[in-house]
Amino acid sequence: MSAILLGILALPILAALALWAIPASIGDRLAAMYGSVISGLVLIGSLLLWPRSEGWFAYVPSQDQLLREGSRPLQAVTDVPWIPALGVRFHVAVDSISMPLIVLTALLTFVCCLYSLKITPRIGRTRSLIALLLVIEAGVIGAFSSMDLVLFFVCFEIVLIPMWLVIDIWGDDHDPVGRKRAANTFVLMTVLGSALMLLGFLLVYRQAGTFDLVQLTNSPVLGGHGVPLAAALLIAVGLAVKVPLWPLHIWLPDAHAKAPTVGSVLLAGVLLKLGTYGLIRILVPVLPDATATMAPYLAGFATVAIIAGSLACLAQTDVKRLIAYSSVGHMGFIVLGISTLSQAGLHGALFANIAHGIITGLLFFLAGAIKDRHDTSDLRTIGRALYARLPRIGGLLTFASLASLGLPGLAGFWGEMLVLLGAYRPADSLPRTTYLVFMVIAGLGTVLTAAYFLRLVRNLCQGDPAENPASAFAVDLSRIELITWAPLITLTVLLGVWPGLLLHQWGTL
Amino acid sequence: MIATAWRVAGVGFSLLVVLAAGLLYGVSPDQAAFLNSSVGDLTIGFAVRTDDLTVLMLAVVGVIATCVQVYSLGYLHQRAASYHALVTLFTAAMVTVVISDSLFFLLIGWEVMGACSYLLIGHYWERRDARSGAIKAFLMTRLGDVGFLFGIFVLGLGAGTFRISELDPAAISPGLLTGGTLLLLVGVVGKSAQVPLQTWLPDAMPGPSPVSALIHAATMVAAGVFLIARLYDVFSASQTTMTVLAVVACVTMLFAALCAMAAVEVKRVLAWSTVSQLAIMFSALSLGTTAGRHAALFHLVTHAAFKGLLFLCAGVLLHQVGSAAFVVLRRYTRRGRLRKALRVTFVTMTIGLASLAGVPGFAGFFSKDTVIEAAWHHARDGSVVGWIVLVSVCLTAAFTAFYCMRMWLWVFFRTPALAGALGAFEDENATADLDEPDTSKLRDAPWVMLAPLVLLAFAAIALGYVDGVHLDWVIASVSTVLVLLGALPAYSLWSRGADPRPVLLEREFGVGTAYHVMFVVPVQLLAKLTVAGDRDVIGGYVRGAGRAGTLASQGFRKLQTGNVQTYLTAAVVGVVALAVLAGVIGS
Amino acid sequence: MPLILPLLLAVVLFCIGVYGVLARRNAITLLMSFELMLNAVNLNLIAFDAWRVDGLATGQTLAVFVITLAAAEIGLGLAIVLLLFRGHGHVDADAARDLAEQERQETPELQEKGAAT
Amino acid sequence: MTLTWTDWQAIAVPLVLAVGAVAVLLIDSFWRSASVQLRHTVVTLLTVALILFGLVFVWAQRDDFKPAFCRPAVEGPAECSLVFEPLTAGLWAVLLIGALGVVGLSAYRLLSADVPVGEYHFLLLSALVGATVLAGARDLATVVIGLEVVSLPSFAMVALRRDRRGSEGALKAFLVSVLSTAVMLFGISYLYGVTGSLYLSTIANRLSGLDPELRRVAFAAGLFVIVGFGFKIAAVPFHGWLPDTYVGAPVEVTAFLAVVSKSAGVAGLLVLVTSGVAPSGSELRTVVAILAALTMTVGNLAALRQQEAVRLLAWSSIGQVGFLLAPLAVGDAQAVVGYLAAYVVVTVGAFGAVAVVQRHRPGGLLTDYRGMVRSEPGLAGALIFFLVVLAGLPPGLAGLFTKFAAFQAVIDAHLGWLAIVMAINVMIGLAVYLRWVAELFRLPAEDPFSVDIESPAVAMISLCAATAAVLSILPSTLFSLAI
Repeated sequence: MSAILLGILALPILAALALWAIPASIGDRLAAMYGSVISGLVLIGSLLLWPRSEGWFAYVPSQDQLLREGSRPLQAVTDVPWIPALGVRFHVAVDSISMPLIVLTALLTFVCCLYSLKITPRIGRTRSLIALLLVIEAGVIGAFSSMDLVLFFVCFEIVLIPMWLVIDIWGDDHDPVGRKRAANTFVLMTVLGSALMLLGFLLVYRQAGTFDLVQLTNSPVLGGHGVPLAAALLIAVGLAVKVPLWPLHIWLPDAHAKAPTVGSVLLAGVLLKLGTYGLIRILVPVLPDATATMAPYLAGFATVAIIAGSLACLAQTDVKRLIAYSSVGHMGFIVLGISTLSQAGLHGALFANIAHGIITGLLFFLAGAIKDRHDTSDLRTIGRALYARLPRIGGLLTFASLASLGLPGLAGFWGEMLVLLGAYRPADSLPRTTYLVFMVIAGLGTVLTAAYFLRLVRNLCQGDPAENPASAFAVDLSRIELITWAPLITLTVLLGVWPGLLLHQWGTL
Repeated sequence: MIATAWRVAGVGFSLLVVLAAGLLYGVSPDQAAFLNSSVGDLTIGFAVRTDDLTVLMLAVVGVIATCVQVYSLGYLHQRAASYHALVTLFTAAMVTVVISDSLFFLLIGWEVMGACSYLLIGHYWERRDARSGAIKAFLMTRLGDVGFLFGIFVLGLGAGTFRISELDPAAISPGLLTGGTLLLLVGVVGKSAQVPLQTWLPDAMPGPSPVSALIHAATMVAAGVFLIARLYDVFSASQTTMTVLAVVACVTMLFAALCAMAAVEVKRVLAWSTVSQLAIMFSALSLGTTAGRHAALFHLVTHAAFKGLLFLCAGVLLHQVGSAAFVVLRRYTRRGRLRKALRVTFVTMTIGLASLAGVPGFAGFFSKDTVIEAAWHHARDGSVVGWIVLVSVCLTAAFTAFYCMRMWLWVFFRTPALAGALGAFEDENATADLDEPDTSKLRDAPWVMLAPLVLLAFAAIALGYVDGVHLDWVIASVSTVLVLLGALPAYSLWSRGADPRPVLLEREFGVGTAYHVMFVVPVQLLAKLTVAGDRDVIGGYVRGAGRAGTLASQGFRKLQTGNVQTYLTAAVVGVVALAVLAGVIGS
Repeated sequence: MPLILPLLLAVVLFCIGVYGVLARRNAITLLMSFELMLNAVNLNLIAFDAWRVDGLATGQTLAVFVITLAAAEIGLGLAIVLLLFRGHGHVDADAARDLAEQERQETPELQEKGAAT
Repeated sequence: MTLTWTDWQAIAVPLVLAVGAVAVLLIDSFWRSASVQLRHTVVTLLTVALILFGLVFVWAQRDDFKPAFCRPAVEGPAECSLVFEPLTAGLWAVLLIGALGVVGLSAYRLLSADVPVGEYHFLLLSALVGATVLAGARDLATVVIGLEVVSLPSFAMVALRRDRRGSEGALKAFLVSVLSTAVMLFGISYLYGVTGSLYLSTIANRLSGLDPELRRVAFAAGLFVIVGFGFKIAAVPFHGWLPDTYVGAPVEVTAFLAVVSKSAGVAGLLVLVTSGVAPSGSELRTVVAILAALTMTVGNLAALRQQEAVRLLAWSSIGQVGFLLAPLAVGDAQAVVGYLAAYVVVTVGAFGAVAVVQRHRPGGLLTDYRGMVRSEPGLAGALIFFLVVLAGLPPGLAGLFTKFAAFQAVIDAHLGWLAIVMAINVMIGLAVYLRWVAELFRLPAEDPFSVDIESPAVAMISLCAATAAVLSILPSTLFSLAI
């Protein structure tokens, strides 16, 4: 097991290095094929790792039980010292929380590589793009599987420069200044956030004397004030930049809008999850009391994010920006769920993580497809009546919008429902009335969410075809698009009708 | 090819529903749960059940859906694949609601219906009114659904289960019970277009007529009634909720009937009449008695038949004439052209309207009487709610007769009076009324469309007798009088060629505009504000930080004058400053 | 003699040196000012040594080192000043400003040769 | 009992280097019959051999403790002027590796023709002697001597090309340095007056039991000493000379200044702080912390808009010194040495890359680097890696972990405000380096830079890149330097 995990960590990196080592002239197609094979292997590997036991190590009552063979929910453990002088270990493992996210990462990367077989940014250089995607994949999987705070931090940072390059080089070729600024804002804000997060980790280390997450989870840093609170605050701020939580979300719309399609997909589908995963994996179990102190405020910001994100979407004129802002709202739901500290809320947050990854990935693919066909992502320039011009893509856009606005029966619903349920009954230590208010506001947020998605569908898909003639190059859904999107569509429906598929994994958190 | 497949699938599925209803008829009630998963101490999953209510609703849904699917074969020519697929999904969602024993499973069907209605109302997405009507429908029902979801939380957590069959009102504390049912009621109000969330239903009329039939007769709006009937134990345990329901229902039925009296389009009249009739069902439910529930369900069934029929008839008008507006239809009425050309339609529509108006002998008459009777019995027991319901339903009966009569006359008969009377339907072109359009090509619809009409017309009469006729002759005569009281003024106005429509009614009490001003405009403003805030405040800080960095950078570069003595001076000053600073920090 | 007197003198010397360094332009004068400062140091060292009398004569030893240092520095300093004179034709420290930050025309960062390859 | 005793092994490295320096000078002066090429090769090889000897020696003796010039103290253990201990070993290793890198950069055909080879290597070795002495010094006289022996040859090296720019750069560095020496000596004289000793350990002992009246004097004296070093390592506000001098000097000399000279200053300051002149809790550490915050902020900010590669590196090296001063302010030798090691390796590499480009594009603008990822993928890749290490982001894990150690030291010392300033500076620093990296990826306006790179440069840069890569994978090596 641990060999598989190490394999899926190392394979993308080595493959990326190998890809750079071979001459640039190998051709884009071959590079994409190579990337598809590698990421396909990683996907298979990650599926092999799918946990067979339930539960989460955090709530295993005692250390003994944790270490007893067979009942240990942590799988594929590799734990070797790395930098003894700093107390850093190379400790990776997976459990039922990280596993779905790892599979999601592998899936989205695979899909992105497949997509690049046929559809690549105009600037070319697909070889480097594929290599960077693989590096990002390795970094994200590393972050999801690391059981050491510093290792998590390192993996958290690994993705930054590749993502910066992806936005800066392959981004919107109409707006070089804008894409440069977007890339810089993204990378600088994230770096500042992660540096603050590191300070929080170090405070934890000062209190607990270890960076090891398993140990920290089993004997958390108690106390809701003073140093633990400072640590929790710093970690929360660092992760909130990544999530991104209002008002630290400002990098997100630009980054998404300017990134190439595959960049947006990975950014929204996977990278944002690092933040929420960190909150669930690190903040909640390691600093329980401080998190409880902070949770109402976190929930407040999350609620504002839901409303502000949705409102901002209502006034967007750019389809990619709109979807980006919708992520702000959705991630707000996830943070709200986490900050309820309740079973339902955490389950909801975890579920919404996956669902958002799949659905927003699909949405960005669709937005990319529309953008490629019209050479712009501005709603007014694209025109209306996509149903008439590109009926399949228009239909899929409607489907994805409905999924994203949380229609029951599709994946988006369960996460948000559980989050609201969590807010209805938050953990005992939290002020219930406050959370009820948040719940109601968040509930209204879902209506706003519906409003902007319907507005999007109305302004893009519907309309009089006579006034919006088809452009010459607009071809409906191509085969590669269908192939790459099919898994996402399938999962959206599957998780919608069978949420137990994931919820079952988590058992009692 | 795909369209044909979906056509077959659609008809087949609705027949399957009918078949299922037939098979399940008489089977003892049962439940089954599946795909459960536990979240903490809660179980989230799916469950189905079967009992009399399920069978009844399955039958209604199945029959109406079959009629609609078959009718659509003739009605719809463009984008048939997506249309039939969505209608099928719509039906399936309603079936889900009907058979569900899990609140979440029910919610899935509940909201998928909303989505399907959105997509179907927006079927003619080229049209502006269809687009906005669709959005309105979805958003208003969604708003109600949020309350519905919260209601599920309250009840589910209060009872510790999300299974409907396990919801025991005695196990839930009274406060939670009231809160939970009130929240569910919000969802019901949204779905069934009751006041104050009533405006979406009339605006949903640009959708294809068969879809309107489906929405109004068997699915979507009926789901609200069904839900309360399903959770009747829980609802009736909360007196407050029932009172609220009664008030909402009474206000709605009068409001909607009044609006229907001034509407100038067949489908809009029918839409308002649906709202009004649903309110009658709710008022029956709000009595909290077994008789009330029975009356409500009885009315639900008959209403499904005649309202489905009416909408399909309106569809024929639209299909054959091209419009359902009074002003257009009137042009075809010279020499009874319309009713001669569309003979089947005319007859079935007359039956439908008679049933709706409650003409004795038709199904609607019997079901409405059951409601009045239940209300009367309740009122006689000293219930204020009963009295309110009784009075409202009686008034509504009269109003209903008025607008049915008005529509029937104006659509199919030429007024004997001269044109130009008060409020008569005038075109912009005054002489247009005199030109008779070319009616030579006016034919009745193909048989696939007429067959459902005939079937439903039969049902609109026969359903009144399936329950066994047990009339309270006093009530029957009172209601007959009420029908006459309503119908006669309509006739008299028509014969004088006048149709006075008070502005207030014509504008539907200005609710739509008020909502626009109260909600849509502020939200749009807020949206602009948010974007501006993001750009100028939060973004401003970020940009400001960047600019500050740049400026500082330029500043430091300026300081780098190249003069070594400047550097030395800075250093000496720095030493002194450092000493002071360290002293300050140290002490 | 009280300790304070040589110390005061040293401070005065040092301050004169600092003033000279900051205020004079001629590089040679600057070097002389440095000499003053170093000599202030020497004075201090000797005075403290005489006050301490630790038997190792640490202060005096260091003073000798400082004198040597000063010689070396001045030697090198004069060489550099000579070089400066050869290059610039003067020995004004504040006039040698070739290496100051150039106010370059801000090159547009994105002046690229088209976006496409 | 002897008056003083010396373990000669402790001073073997400086001694050998000094003798070697003289030898180099003699060879160059008296072997005029040989061609320049041959002389250059011989001199370079000799220098490399000397440095390698030093490295091997340090490696072999890394765990030992060897004092030199010791005498029995009145109270407590013996007082020594120079000590070889694990910390010294670490510092020497860093200094020698840095010097080796610089020598590699100045190998044949890399050094510009107008720089005299013999003098150059002689001065380099002399400065290295000073640096090693400084890193081992345990009394203030030795510190001063060591510092001067590092400084004076450096100025000579700056002016070695004998041109306008060189002389101006040298003058600036010289004037500032002399002022700093004077200030430092002034401080030392008071420190001596207050404590009556020049031995660091004795001073530390006596400072703790000092009369409160004198404590102020001691503080001022300590401040002067630190300020003296502040000039040397170009901490803000004593940094003015650095950008001008870096730009004025030949690139190899700039590399030397940035690597060896700067490391020597840091080493000296580290010795002072850790040996007790600024014990924990003293205001002097606060001073260093303030200096750290100021230095990193000003350095990084000023680097933000630079358009010349060398000037950018100059300012960014100021920023890096700020990061070095942070763990120094809390006396964490391990973090300082680790940071220094990573800094030295990648700075040599970066200057190597700059030297290569500068030789063919003398303008030295950042825009000259456009398109290098395509035209010179190897060089560009290495340069990106060096910059990323400097920024402290993956894949430059060496930089990341050294910054991490600095953060850890600061957090452990409860200096929250400094940690926050550092966090902000990580961001600014990243912005600085990413600007350059972005240029490498941009499409150039004219032909991109592309040449046949000299093989010594290839070797040198690859060596640096390889070392940095190894340090990135095994960062624990960095922190085992000074245990």
